[in-house]
Amino acid sequence: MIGISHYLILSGILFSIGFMGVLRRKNLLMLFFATEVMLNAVNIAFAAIGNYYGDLSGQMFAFFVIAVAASEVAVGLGLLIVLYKKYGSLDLDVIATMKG
Amino acid sequence: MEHILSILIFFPLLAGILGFVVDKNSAKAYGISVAAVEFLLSLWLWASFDTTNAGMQFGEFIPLISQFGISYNVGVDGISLFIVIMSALMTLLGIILLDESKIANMKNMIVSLLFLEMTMVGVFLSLDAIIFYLFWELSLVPMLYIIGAWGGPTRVYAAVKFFLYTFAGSLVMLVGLLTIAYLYHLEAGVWTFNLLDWYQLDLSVGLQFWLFLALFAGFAIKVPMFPFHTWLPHAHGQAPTIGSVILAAVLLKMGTYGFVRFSLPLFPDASVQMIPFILTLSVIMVIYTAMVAFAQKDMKQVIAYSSVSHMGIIMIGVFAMNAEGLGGSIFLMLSHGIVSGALFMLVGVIYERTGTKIMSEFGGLASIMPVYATVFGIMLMASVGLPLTIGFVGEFLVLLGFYEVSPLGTVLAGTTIIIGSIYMLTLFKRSFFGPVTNEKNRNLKDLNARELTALLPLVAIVVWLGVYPKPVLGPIDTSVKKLLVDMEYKARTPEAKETIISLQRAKEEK
Amino acid sequence: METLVYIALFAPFVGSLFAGLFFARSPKNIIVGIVNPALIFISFLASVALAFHVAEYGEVHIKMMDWISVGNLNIPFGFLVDEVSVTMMVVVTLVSTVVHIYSNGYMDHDKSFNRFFSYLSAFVFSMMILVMSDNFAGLFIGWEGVGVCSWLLIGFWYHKKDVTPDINPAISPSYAANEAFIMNRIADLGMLVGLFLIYWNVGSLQYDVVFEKLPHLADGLLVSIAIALFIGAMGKSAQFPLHTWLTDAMEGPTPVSALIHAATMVTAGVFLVIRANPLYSLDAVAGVSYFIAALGTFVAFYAASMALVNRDLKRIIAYSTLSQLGYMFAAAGLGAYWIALFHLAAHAFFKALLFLGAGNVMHAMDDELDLFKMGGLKKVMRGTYIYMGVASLALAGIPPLAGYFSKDAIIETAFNEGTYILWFSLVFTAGLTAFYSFRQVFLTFEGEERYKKYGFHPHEMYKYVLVAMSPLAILAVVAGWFQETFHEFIIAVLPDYEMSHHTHHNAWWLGLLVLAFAVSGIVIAYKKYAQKGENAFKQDAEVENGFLYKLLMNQYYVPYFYVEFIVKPYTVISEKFWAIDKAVVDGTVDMIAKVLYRTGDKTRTMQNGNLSSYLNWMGAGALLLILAAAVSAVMG
Amino acid sequence: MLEPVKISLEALNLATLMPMLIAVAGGLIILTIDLIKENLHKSLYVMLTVLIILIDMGATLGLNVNDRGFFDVMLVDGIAIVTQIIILVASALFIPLALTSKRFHEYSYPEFFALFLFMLAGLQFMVSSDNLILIFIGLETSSLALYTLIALHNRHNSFEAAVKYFTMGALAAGFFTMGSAILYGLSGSLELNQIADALQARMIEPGMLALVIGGASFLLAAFAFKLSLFPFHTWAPDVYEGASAPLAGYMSIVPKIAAFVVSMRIFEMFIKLNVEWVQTSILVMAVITMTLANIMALVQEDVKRMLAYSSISHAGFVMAAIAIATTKSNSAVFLYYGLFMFTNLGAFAMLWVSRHKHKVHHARFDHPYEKFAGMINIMPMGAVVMALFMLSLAGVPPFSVFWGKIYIMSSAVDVGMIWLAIVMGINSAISAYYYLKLIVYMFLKEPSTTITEETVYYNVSKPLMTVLGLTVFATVASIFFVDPLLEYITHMVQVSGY
Repeated sequence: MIGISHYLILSGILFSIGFMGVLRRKNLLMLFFATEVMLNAVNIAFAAIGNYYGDLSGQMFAFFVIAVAASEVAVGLGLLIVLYKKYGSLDLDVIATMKG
Repeated sequence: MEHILSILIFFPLLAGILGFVVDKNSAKAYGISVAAVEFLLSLWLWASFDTTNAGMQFGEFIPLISQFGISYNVGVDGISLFIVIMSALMTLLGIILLDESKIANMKNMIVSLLFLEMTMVGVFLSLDAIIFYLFWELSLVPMLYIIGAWGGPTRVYAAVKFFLYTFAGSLVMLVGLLTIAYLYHLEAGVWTFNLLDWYQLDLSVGLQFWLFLALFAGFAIKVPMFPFHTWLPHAHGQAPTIGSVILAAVLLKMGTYGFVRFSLPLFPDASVQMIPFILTLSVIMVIYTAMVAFAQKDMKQVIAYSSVSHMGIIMIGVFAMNAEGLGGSIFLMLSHGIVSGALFMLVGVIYERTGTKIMSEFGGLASIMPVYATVFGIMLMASVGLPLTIGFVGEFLVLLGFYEVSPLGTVLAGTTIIIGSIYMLTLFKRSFFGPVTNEKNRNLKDLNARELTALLPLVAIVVWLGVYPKPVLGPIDTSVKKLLVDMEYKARTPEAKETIISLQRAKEEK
Repeated sequence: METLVYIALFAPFVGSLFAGLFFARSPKNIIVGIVNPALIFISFLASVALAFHVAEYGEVHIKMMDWISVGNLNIPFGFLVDEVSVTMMVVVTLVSTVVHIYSNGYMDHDKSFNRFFSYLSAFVFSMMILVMSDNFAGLFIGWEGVGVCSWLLIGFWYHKKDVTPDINPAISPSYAANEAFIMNRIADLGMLVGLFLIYWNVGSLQYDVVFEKLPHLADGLLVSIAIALFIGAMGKSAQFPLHTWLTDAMEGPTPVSALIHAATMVTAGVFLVIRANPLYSLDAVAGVSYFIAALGTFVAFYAASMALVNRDLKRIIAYSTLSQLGYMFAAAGLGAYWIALFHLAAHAFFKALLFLGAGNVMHAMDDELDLFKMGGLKKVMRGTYIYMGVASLALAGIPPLAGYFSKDAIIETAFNEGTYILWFSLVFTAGLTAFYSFRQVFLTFEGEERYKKYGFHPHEMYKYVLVAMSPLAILAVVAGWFQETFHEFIIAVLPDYEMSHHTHHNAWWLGLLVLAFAVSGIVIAYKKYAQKGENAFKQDAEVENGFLYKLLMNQYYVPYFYVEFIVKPYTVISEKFWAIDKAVVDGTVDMIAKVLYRTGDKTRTMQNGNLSSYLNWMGAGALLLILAAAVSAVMG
Repeated sequence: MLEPVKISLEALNLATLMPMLIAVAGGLIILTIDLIKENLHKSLYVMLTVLIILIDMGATLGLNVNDRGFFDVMLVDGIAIVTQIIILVASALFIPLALTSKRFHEYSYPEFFALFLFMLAGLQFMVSSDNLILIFIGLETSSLALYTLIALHNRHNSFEAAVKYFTMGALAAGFFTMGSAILYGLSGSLELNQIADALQARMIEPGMLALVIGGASFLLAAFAFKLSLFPFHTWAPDVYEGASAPLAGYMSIVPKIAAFVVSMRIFEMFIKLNVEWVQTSILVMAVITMTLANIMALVQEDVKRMLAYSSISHAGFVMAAIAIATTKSNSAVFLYYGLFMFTNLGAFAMLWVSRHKHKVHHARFDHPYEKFAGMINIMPMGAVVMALFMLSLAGVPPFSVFWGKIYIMSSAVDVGMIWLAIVMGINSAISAYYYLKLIVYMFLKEPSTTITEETVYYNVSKPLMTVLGLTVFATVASIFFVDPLLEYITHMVQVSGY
């Protein structure tokens, strides 16, 4: 029987994977993916907990997260494209003119 | 005249703001007239001052931030009265001494000076800790500008150092003030920064100790006490004459005044407890800086270090805990203001003529500029505390008063009359005596009318208050006695009660 | 009487202002030369009138106004004219008058003629305050005032440049002036401490109050007060070890030396001890008093010994002054205050005369001071020779001149007290005194005319100057005759001092002994220095290379010691302190700033612009938070 | 089967939504106008936006205190109202800065203003709710709009800034949601007040504290990012540098005060639950933030970047007040920001006034210190105004920031954290150095020969002068309005139960 803890563990693992992705990836696109993974990990947790409590608000949160993630992707990709045009690269080591 | 204190504070501010409009070439005349009016106002204040009243007079009270207990609260007593008058006087004379041909951007200078005057007068008149702090901090700004804009080669370093050092110390002081307010709040249930209310506050000895230290940080740097004095030589070394004059004459007094106004009455026990500490620092200040002064090559630095040395004597007087020493130290604040101000003016005079302040460049000035040498000599004698000059009265009283607290300390501090004369006479000998060594100096002009106008009043005061200090000492004495009575009443520990000699006890003994 | 007091006091002040304010910038003005002596003379007349008044009606005590009044301290400008102060007043104004007139001639060609008179009159004013004040603070005003005037006058020729000590031991007038001022300040600190002690234990600085309460104070306290005040006196009166300034002070114009450094100011210390006689005659401070006497005796001998070999006309007289001050202190220390005062007065007359005579010689010799370059001057300067001879006789204590009476009394006192070592030292010193005085006189006026070799063209002083000096000469002769009158006059305020029967019995041979010493001193001097021709005086290289000669010539190496062990270390330490101030005290402050700044520079590397590392920072932060959370949860 | 939802319109209490609705509607109106007629001058949009903000302000002021509405997710308590007022005032001061004399790319798009208004709505949602979902939505809406606004400046740096901000923001969003999920799992609710009750009941359970702290750390990480606390602050300097000066100034005020309110709601809940760890870590972060940012600001060569660090430092200052968690310290947060707003906006506006279209002074920076050298001789008024702002930021009385500073320091003293007050004092002293540095350049250095009034006053216009005038006035005259302001704020904070 798959219980809440399994879901939560899955969520935790996914979150960690996303987190590691954020930390390790140097490509901006991959970075965006990693954040999406993190958000989705949380979604699983919300859905599971909502189900556990029999409460709708968890799932509501999950829906909103999905919506926000979608708009994030929209904005993010937009920025990414402009950036690519300017720099010709998506490597984070290149996009580092401001420092100090 | 109900609002004379507010007028005294804000008239220079208003005049300063309006001064932006005044034409460049008339700026000096404008400055003189404003400063003269301010000086006359301060004299009027003296005239209408009730010399028999020891408490605060001409008080004004307007709540500003009532929820936090901050109010515009000013008043004057015998302790602050004369410092205010001196501030106004030194500003006036300083402006008179300004050389229009040498000072670029005279208008900015005048405006800054007028702002500075506001802050100086404000510091000495405020009775609300936050308003005091406000003026205290604000005074840094015009001074920063004056040093930084018209100073010597490393003026920016000196100006910034002056600002930051003082600023850092006063922020610690601010924490102390906030703590006192909080303690008062605990005790009385209301927030107030009113100093007169604070005087009622009864603090434990431990608290007094820490609060004393917090305030000490602010005041000691301003005084400046050893080892926090190093900003001063830089500031003086770089500042233009007017800047040094005001700095030495008035700004330094803010520190000692702070001790008198805050530390003593608020923390009588801690003050008594701290006497050895203060004494140690002061004695080092007196001897060490006097010796450093002796080593200087630059005339102005000698005067700068001598300032520190003399401030040490003032500090000792503040902690003498008897009317003689405390009154003497307040008088010494005035006399130090007049004398060191005048000495800086004099150095400025020769610097304007020759473009140098290095003593070895001079020699034999006495034969070229006899009047200059005479005025310098008089100020020098006042500086070394010759009787019948203004310098003696304060120094004598301070040492006399402090003898009761610590004979050994007094002897050590009293060496000031020896080493003080060593560096001063050496300075005078190197610059004024001997043959004329530098041919360039042979055609120097003696003091001109402008310089004499600025200096002769000071000479007159030096002699007048040296011979007849009573009109000034009287009100000071009255207020100081009240302060001591309050302190003794407030003191908790028997040692403090023992040390503080208020008049009451002296009478009882008799 | 008040008016007279004020006239006596303020006439010199008016003179000083008159010369100082109106003529400061003008060249020599004869009006100054007339008005100033006249004003001093008026002061003298007033003093004399007061003296008669005091003799008749007792002391005059007036209060002019309040000076300082703070707390319980109340110092008025009050003046007390009693027998002691009026004696001083008369002496001071008398000598001053003569010196003022004399200066007209001496400073004839000086471009700062007016300034000189201004200073000189200011000095008289200060001296009057010193002696007339009715309290210690007022005395201190005068005390410092004369110090400043002395500074101004020693350094009067400030334009002279510094030279090495082997050319001129005083280096330069301005140097000597500073030295004098600073040394006096050292003593002044002691004096101040004395005042503080008095104030805190008596509650007043008024003489009458203080002296009334003194006997009730603790012994230790009294001793402290006595020591402190005497330290003050040691400075002004140039007692060992604060004596070196006095010889260097000879850099000042000779009238100054006569007035300030012989007749008046240097006796202020003696005056103080006499003034404070109620203190010093207390049993509790007998030790201090004895020390004063001993020190005085020592200085009398010590100074005289240095005078034996010196070649400098003025320095010899300066040493002799020192020596005579020692005599005065000896008397005062032994309790013979009135004798001390008497010697003070007599000494003032003949020593001033001696100095003024020396001034004449200098004037004639173009300011040359080396005795070995003089000789045989009696031909051209007969008047001066007589004056200096009389003064020297008085100094040597040859009857019936003034010095005989006063000095003899002191020596007798020492005998009377049973302090035979002091007594013998004083007797012996009297012999030395006679020797060096006449060594000087003979080297100057008798013997070969060595000056010709050096191309000098000496000439006698103006007539009127010589006439002006005559009062001093007369007094140097006759002053001693009034010993008894003075005695009666003065014991109204000073404790009487009577010799015991034993001393009375021995008085005749005591006197003869002293006289014998003195006469033999003169005779030796004559033999050695006054001959002409073959026996004429020649410098003896063997003697001059001897240890003793060198020791004396170098003033026992005391100035050398001061330079090496005080002046130089002080300078070095000052420089060190300055270096420390810059490097350590200021350096710490700058260091704090620098450390902050460098930390900023280091820290900004974390801001490397790379998003990936930013994210890592964030991640690290989050992990750290969570880690801390875990730790704190486990701990908690 | 779900029950049919029966809710009366009154119970929804739509009035609580009015301010946000006005902002959203305003944004839509602007877009509509653009649809109808293109290429209208920016001044139209600016004035429209200002009008909308004013109406919004009216609606905000009309709100009832401590009102709930819209399924009880809206919570219009005192602090919500105060924050919205601060946000709106700042916005009203910000928008006219678009009316520069030189043309700048972003303002020609009506979308800029629409986005701005949407952002405003998002922020208003964020502050007036204690529901984590709504807070999240508000936060993200405003952030997404903000990223775009930054990018609209259309420069190399702006894109870089936007991307950095965006990516880190996304990570922070992950933290926020994770933290919320943990709290949700522990309490079964997403309403802060219910969470508090539930946690209170379960606090004694073993292991509970660890989980609560875990959730708190995620939330703390998320808000530390938003508030630019160390080590989550790294975006701030770059983003401020990349964004246009007014926007940078705006960012240093508005999103931060919004985040502060939310932090206050969330973290003080923990503090009241006696989770000491939260308080400690906030304090540690605050102290490190203010110190480190100060130290880094010392070495900056560019005024804007310096101001960015200074803003970080100020945020650290205020964050400490959150940790203190008394009514006084909470009031101090609003007082501080209410006063800081004028000064900081003014300072950034001064940079904006002197902004060139191209980087004429420095290869990288728009506002290197050298640019301001000798300004007192070229444009005295400008120099004096800038100096006033700098002094105010340094905490020199009687200028505005000083009052906020002492109020925070005083509240630290009140709870016995004198060390904190002293740290704040020392930090103020350090910060004075870099503020002074600018003053030194302006007043004490000789102007370089290439600088004339023209080059410095490049971008000036009447509206900018007006905004500057207002901010200067507020900075200088603050002593006279601190009293009513403080009274109002304290009242509002008190009724909100903080």
